[in-house]
Amino acid sequence: MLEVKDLNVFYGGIHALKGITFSVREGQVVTLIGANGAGKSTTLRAISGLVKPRSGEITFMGQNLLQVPAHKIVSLGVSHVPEGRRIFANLTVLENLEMGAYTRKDKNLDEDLKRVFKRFPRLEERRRQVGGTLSGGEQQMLAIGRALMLKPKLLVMDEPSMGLAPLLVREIFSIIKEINEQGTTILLVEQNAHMALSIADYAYVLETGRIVTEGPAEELAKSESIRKAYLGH
Amino acid sequence: MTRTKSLLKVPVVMVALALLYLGLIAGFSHNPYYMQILNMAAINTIMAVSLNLINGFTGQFSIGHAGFMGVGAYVAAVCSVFYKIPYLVALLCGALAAAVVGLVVGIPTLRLKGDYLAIATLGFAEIIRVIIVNIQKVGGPRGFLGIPPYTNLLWTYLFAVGTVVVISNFVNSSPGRACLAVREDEVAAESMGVNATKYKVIAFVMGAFFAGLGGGLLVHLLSIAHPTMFTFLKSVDFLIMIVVGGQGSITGSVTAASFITVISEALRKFEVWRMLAYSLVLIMIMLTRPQGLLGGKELTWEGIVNVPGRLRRFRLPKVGGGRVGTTGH
Amino acid sequence: MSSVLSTFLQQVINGLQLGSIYSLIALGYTMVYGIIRLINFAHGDIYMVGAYIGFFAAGFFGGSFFPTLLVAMAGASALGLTIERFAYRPLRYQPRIAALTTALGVSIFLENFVRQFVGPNYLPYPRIIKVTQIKVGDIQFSNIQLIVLAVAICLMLGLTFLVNKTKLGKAMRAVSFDKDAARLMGINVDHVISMTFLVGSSLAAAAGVLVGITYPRIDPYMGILPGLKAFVAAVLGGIGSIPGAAIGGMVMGMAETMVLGYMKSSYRDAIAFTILIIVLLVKPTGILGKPMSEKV
Amino acid sequence: MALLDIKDLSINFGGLRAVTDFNLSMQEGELVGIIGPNGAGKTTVFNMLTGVYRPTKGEIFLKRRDDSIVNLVGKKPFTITQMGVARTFQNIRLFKDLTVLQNVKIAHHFSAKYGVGGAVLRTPAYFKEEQRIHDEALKLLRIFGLENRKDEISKNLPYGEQRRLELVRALATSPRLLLLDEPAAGMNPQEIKDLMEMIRWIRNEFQLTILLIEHHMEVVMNVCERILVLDYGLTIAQGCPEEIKTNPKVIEAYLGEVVEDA
Repeated sequence: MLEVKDLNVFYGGIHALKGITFSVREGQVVTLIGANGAGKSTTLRAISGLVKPRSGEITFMGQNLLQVPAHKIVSLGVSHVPEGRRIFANLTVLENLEMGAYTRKDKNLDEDLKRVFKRFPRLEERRRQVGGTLSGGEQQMLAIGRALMLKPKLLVMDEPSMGLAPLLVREIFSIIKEINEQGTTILLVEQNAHMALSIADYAYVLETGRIVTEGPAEELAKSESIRKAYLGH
Repeated sequence: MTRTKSLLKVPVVMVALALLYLGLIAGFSHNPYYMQILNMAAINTIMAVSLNLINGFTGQFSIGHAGFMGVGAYVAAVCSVFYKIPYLVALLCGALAAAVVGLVVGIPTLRLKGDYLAIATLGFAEIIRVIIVNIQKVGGPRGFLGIPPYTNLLWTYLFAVGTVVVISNFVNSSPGRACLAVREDEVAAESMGVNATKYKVIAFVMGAFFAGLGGGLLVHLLSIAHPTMFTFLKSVDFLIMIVVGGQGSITGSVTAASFITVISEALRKFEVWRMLAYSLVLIMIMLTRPQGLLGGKELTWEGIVNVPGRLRRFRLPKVGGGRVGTTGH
Repeated sequence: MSSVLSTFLQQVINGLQLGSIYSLIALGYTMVYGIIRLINFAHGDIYMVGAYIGFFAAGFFGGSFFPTLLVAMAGASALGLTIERFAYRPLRYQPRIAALTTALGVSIFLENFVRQFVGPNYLPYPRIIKVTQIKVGDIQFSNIQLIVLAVAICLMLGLTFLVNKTKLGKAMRAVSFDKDAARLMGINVDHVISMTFLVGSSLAAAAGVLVGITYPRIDPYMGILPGLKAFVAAVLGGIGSIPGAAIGGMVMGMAETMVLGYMKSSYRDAIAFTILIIVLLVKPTGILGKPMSEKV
Repeated sequence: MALLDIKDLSINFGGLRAVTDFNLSMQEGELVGIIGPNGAGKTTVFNMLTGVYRPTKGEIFLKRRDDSIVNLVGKKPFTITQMGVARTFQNIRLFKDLTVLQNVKIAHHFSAKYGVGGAVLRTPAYFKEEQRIHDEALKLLRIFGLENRKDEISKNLPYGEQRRLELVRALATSPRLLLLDEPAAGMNPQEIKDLMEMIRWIRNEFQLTILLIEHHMEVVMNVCERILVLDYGLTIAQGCPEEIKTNPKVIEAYLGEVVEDA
């Protein structure tokens, strides 16, 4: 579904991604894990068109994404839940969700709203509240709900566990698993490696802009290399 | 080592400047109109260099420089007409008055981040104009006539040189570097122990002081002060000078001030066309070289000598060239 | 009714009329600032150009008001779009000072362009609407004043609807809050910014036509002072806030009318900037503004 | 008395509790690390220490050179720097368009013993101080191998040298407490190794007390004597590297491994 080939990204003089190659197959949950600064978010930003790679290829369902501006990538069915959630704090919960469906041509949002509210009842209670007044966990739910309003083919998630209490992290991850089971392909970037591996099918480990290890998530979860990459022992 | 070198430089430069001055006198004194243009060029140099201190070196955006010029002009004129105060003291009074006004305007606005300074300086210049128009004693809307014509090329020239010396000395010192740091990154500057607000105020007040000086020189040159001499459009003239000369380049300001003064005189008959051309030049420079023609670079003898070589090299990397600006936010 | 009171009420009506003009201009300032953090110095000149387009349109339409107004709004919108596209967009990732200088350049260009090609002198505005005086008790006002107020209120209500209820309006608010996040929603940020200029410019043009019919003369420099005052109004209301701009404009108009009514008329231009200095000293975020802090 | 004593430091951003009851006491010469996942509030702690943010609650006591104690809460960032607290930034904030040497000289700004008058009039004090600042800046650049880069515009330096320059600049303010915000970010393993050496070395050489934020566990575990772990604004663990490594709460926060008792 998504193919990334030999991707190179520079920020000023910094070589942030040094030839990353990976792929995501339809129906899978694929995770990119690695320490901060390894280039995980940069990879996602390149896929969504927010940063322009210097070289490489990104193809999504046969289409070359490098030629497509960011706002058009969304209408191809790629929804990105950004790091730090980035909800619109000045818009109400309902309006935030409507923004998620911005590119959809059909006017029939009610059903999808109902679906999102069913999954996140807290959001329905707070539908008239502005986003800025939500708690961290609620904001993350809103960010995911907002992305789901697109009915995406590929859901790209950047550190959904960031800044959340362990209990909430577990809740969010079980939701991600559910979303995948209902047919959405997921590319997940996570620092919380164990959590990510527990729901992923396949995983890539990034270290300073390179993929150093890859394999089925289950195998990686057992391997010592992950532990070492993270905890240094 | 640096010190001896710079000490040697001083007399050399002094002699060169004196010769230049004598040359100008010899060349143009037969024609009062040319003398006038030389005087204006010197006054505009004072204005441009002092505005560059605020906008180019400290990174603030003042567009009310003519307002300070107006304060200096009227205060100096009042001093010499009503109180018969000696010329140089009157000029000093005008400059000090402008500096005080700069302090009053600067303290509330420079604490704030962002573009408030632009609009505050503009508004302040307008208030000054309204106040002047309402003071009958200085002629109100009719203008202030009968100011003794004390200003001559000697004074404008000396003060222009003095302004350049003072401001370049300031910029090449620890307080001056603090201003540069504020321009580059206020948060980082504070983390280096620089009191950002203080240096913004210092630069702003110094700029206002020299603008006031320029105003005093101007009205004692023309023998008249008029509220329309210090409007927003006048401020724009100075802004164009520093944009053309390069924000943060003193030699650039001096060159551009002189050049633009002469060009403006030449185009006096085509006033509207001149303004149209100015505005287009301003926009084009910003679109292609946002930090001005020279950027923060200074003209040096070595640089000028090397120009042919540099031009040759300039042609090659045309791709991606031109936009050297930082990608600020 | 005592004459003191009736004079005062008279001034209030005049203040509302002037305030309507300032509010309409201030809205454009505040919208543009809110979305790209740029003080669009050329905004006052778009108002001026709007008034000129109205002037010629009135001749063409034989003086009917609404076609004149609409044509002026459309023409100014096109101008606003052009300016944004060619002068501001290329500078979006450059230091702010570059964009400010460019805005200043555009402002001077427009003034001198109109001056060169239409003429430097005052033009008498066509009497599109016949003036009739209306008297209620001791208070007298003209139908023009009512029309100005009514048109301004309608436009502001329309804008409120646009911003709060339509997809475009929501996108505008989203873009002003977080451009990257907006891109991730599939919002074409450049397009939304263009639309913001379009809406802001059309409101300014409406103000231009309204001023034309009220004080029936226009000139190439008519935009400078009202533009500045409207900016002050936007700061007073809280820059970036749409209701703030409306309120700020009204307060500004009122303050100026009161100075005219009770003090020396030559001080009218100073009041705006006195208000500005006071706002900056007391509450820099304005009446409805929210503080913006920088992320470190 | 400790050099730094932080008591119940808390801050809210629009209702979100970014940091809650952060406590830390540091003796002179200590090297302490703060770790925790992204968004745990680490940089926010630094921003409160340096006066960029004003805490909602709590106190920060610093022992000054003359042994007097001062509360840093409410002080401006530049005052705090002048009192001997220097920092680096997570996302490098050099004075991009200035030269390497100018960057370092700015750090000497508040120690210069002449003012605007001295600058304009070029008094003897000006020449003396400028010479001193010049020499001291060069000396520091030499120590860190940047001397031959002194006239380079700082934004043109390669990433690693930019990081080093930022460190030099912080050291030039002659701090007693140095705050390092993710010094290893974006570095490769070899660079990280050198960095760890360097951190230990500067601590001894400049007699510093160092507090550092880091994601690379390796760095923290090898360099720091004591570690604090933050998660969603709360301090969830504290201790020597060995204790932290085996602390189930930390493992959970980092790896998300569910530990038996959960």
